[in-house]
Amino acid sequence: MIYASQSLGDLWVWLLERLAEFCGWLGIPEVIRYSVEKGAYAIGLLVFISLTALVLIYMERKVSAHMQLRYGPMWTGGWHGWSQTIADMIKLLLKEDVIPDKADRWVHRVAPIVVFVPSLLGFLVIPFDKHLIGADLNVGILIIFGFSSIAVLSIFMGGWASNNKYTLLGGLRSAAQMISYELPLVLSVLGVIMTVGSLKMSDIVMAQKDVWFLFTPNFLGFIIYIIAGTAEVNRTPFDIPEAESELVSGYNTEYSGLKYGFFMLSEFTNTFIISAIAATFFMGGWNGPSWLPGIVSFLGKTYLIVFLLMWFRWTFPRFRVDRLMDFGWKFLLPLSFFNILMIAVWVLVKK
Amino acid sequence: MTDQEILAKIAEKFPAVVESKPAAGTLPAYSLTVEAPAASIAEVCAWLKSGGLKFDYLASLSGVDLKDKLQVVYHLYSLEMKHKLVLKVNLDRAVPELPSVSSVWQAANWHEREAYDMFGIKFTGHPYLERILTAEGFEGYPLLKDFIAKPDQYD
Amino acid sequence: MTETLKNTGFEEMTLNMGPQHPSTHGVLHLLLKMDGEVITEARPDIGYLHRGMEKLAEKRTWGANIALSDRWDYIASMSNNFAAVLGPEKLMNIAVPKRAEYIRIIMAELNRIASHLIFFGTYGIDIGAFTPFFYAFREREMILDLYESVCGARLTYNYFRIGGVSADLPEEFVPGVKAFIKYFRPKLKEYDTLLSTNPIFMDRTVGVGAISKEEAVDWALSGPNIRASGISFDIRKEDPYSVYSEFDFNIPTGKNGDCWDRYMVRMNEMSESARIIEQALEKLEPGDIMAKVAKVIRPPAGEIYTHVEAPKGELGVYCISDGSTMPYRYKVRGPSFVNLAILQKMLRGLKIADVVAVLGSIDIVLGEVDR
Amino acid sequence: MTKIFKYTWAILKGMGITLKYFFIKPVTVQYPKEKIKISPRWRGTLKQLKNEKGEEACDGCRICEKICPVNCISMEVYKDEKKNRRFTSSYTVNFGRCMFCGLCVEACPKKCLVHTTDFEFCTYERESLILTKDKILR
Repeated sequence: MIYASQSLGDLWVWLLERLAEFCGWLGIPEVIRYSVEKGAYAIGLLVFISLTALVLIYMERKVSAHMQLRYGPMWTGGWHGWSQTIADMIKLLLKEDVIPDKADRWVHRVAPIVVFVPSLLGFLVIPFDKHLIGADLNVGILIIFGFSSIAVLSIFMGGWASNNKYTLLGGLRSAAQMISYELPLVLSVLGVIMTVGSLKMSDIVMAQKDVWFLFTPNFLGFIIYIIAGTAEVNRTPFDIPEAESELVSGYNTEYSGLKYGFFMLSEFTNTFIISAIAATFFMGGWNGPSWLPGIVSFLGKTYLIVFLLMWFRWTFPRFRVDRLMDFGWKFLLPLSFFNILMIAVWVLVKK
Repeated sequence: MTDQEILAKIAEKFPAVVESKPAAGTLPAYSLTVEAPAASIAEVCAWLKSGGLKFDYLASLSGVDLKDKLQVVYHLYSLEMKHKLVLKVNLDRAVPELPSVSSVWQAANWHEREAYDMFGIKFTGHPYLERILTAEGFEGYPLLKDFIAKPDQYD
Repeated sequence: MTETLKNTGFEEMTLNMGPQHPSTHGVLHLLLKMDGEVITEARPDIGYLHRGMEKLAEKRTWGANIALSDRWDYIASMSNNFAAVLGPEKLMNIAVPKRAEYIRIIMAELNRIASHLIFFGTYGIDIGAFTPFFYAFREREMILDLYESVCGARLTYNYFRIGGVSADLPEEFVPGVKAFIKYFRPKLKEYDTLLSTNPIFMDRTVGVGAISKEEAVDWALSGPNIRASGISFDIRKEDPYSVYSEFDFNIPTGKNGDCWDRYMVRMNEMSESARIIEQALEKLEPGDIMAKVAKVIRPPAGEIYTHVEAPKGELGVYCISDGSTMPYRYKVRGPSFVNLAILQKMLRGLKIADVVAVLGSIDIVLGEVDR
Repeated sequence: MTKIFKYTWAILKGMGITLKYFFIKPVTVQYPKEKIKISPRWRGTLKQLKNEKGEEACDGCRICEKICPVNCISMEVYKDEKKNRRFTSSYTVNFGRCMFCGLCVEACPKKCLVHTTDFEFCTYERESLILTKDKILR
């Protein structure tokens, strides 16, 4: 039986058990059972991702609006314009798909897919709840960083293929920025990995059962992670690849319709992934008060980080490209090395 | 420095530069106004800037169409010595040409381009004397009194 | 660097920035030659908003030219009106009543605040901070409401008349302005916290696009741009028009003439303007608002150059009258036009991100550049 | 080191301001639903007044036509011998040209041309911006 106090993860496990029983009863081979199990999870994930993107876009609009003394969308759908993003999605679907005359057509078409798929795959290893994880790999976090570095390629592809000087500059800037901020990002997480001694997501979450890593010496790592993560998803103050006032719209200047939608979607899913990792690594993931379902606690933490990123975005001006590199290489990288050293000492002392 | 002293200093150096008297029936000059010959305007301006008078600030450079002649009017200040001067140059309407002063005051650069654009006054020695405000391929000089505007589709 | 690149066959990239670009403040077209992100040559191309104001003015009566003057620098119309009425008034030797003079000064200074608020907001956007824009516009809206209650328009005021102003202040205006000043002072501090002292903002602006004293004079910059370079040149002090000599105010100046100095000069000017308004409100006494002026204005033949300290700088009007109802020549020396010219020199060697920072800090209005 | 703390403090203070406004009621006016108070001096569309006898007060002096900087007012005038005054047979204002400067209203000697506070006059065709006498005389 399922009780209300039990979490979504337990429900998922219970469902899987029933499925296994059912298959055993019918004599269905293991392969099919396995694919049904994973297929169901994938579909659930897809639905979740699209809902998340919608919610995030709506949230961004509302947060920015209220910080700027506005209301944001208020009319579409009745209550506080809740369906505005849905309407916008439909609009994007129906819009004409323009490919510039001298664009590299094939690359231009592929770029939005290349940007979206890695951000989709990243969701596989995010632990939403106790047993609710697509694949609890023992290299979990590496998968995410591996996929997210593919996004650089796609943004550069988009910038190059559009055959526009602004997009080219945006793509180049993005490549430089994302590669240089990947280092502090990974190094800041390294502190946590050293503390836990495992790359597995579930181990990391379990290690924070009593105290979140946020309240340990890993705090410095958290700050570095948030800064580098903001840069990784190209949000203000690090949004120089898009830099509206300089490069019109950066690498996606020449994109329209569904392809632009993919770029936008991936921006928000990446934001979610970055926030979800922050919640997992530093804020205890689905750990929380016993009366709260794990997924609620996890999503709550994630959205808190998302709000923090939005708060950054609507407060700060933009860095200049060379200062951004300076900041990344000359300040953030040494700081993250120092962080690793500090954590190493701490781990030794604790032992 | 009073107007008379400025005038005396200029007259000492350039006898050809004389005080300009307003035409009969018009108001008296609002500020010290001198007239200079077109050919020597670059030297006069260079001296006005670097000589003892230190007119370092070119406030405005305007072309004027006086029907029988064209005029270029320079409004000068000295930020250091706090005096003003209005310098006028009369030009032949048929061949409106005079040396550019953009090497003396950088500010003259765009002012001269504007005067060229609007009156067709050619400033010899200007680094880039092209039309500045009117559209590419525009014909005629709109601020001349005999310019006739062609009506476009909105008129 | 560039030379070696050229020798090895690399080309410079030409980038057309504008006339359709989010941050060229209208329809400015910048032709940039770039070596990667570094600008090697910049050429501003203007004239997309040219409406032939000077030609139009020759076919309008002196009174109608005030309505036209609203369209020069359309975010500081009161200052334009000021410049447009001073010329004919001096030609006709009209003594403007005291009350009208004070009203004019209140209006012009409120307009300076409004214009600098727009600068503050748009400069934030240029640098990448979107939120200050809305805060600035909230305050500006209050000024516009005050203007609306006086002259019935929010942008093109057409409020000054030759010999006075068009309408007396309504009852709620003076308390409204007092309340606004009281409300506005703390907001300025808030702006400083939000943007002026923000490390990222300072990183973008300090030391960027510095103009030396000599350059500033050579290019005849005016207004906050020349004051940021450390030259205390303000027409309100230098050549006081109207009754500015009666007021006690400081001229904020900068040191280095970089973007941050230009920005700070404007921020400080707002509080100085507030001071002037407070003094003017105290001196405001009941009385006439129009001098006795004939219905048809025919200034005697003659010429005059009058200038006012508009928010952007020295706004000069050189008008020649031939004794008829219309000016013979009406030259407008727009501060934005003159200030913009230095851009071609300043941008050399900067990065493309600095283009918007420098352009924004000069604070141009294309309506005045192109006229 | 102190620099870093100073910077962080400045950044946090800036964030404090945006957070403060996050919880303050927005100042937006939800336009079609609610409207801002418009000053009675608002220079909106033009309106001609009638005199106490109920006939048009305008006697066609053409001052507004002459003073208009953009020539958007045009009228035709005839003289009514019986009443010994002039009337306008047509009075047209082209609001596509009008720039709402208010000079005509100021100049009107009969004070019969006034501004309304109406500011919503958008149409689908340029032609419907040209208002004739029947729409102006109210």
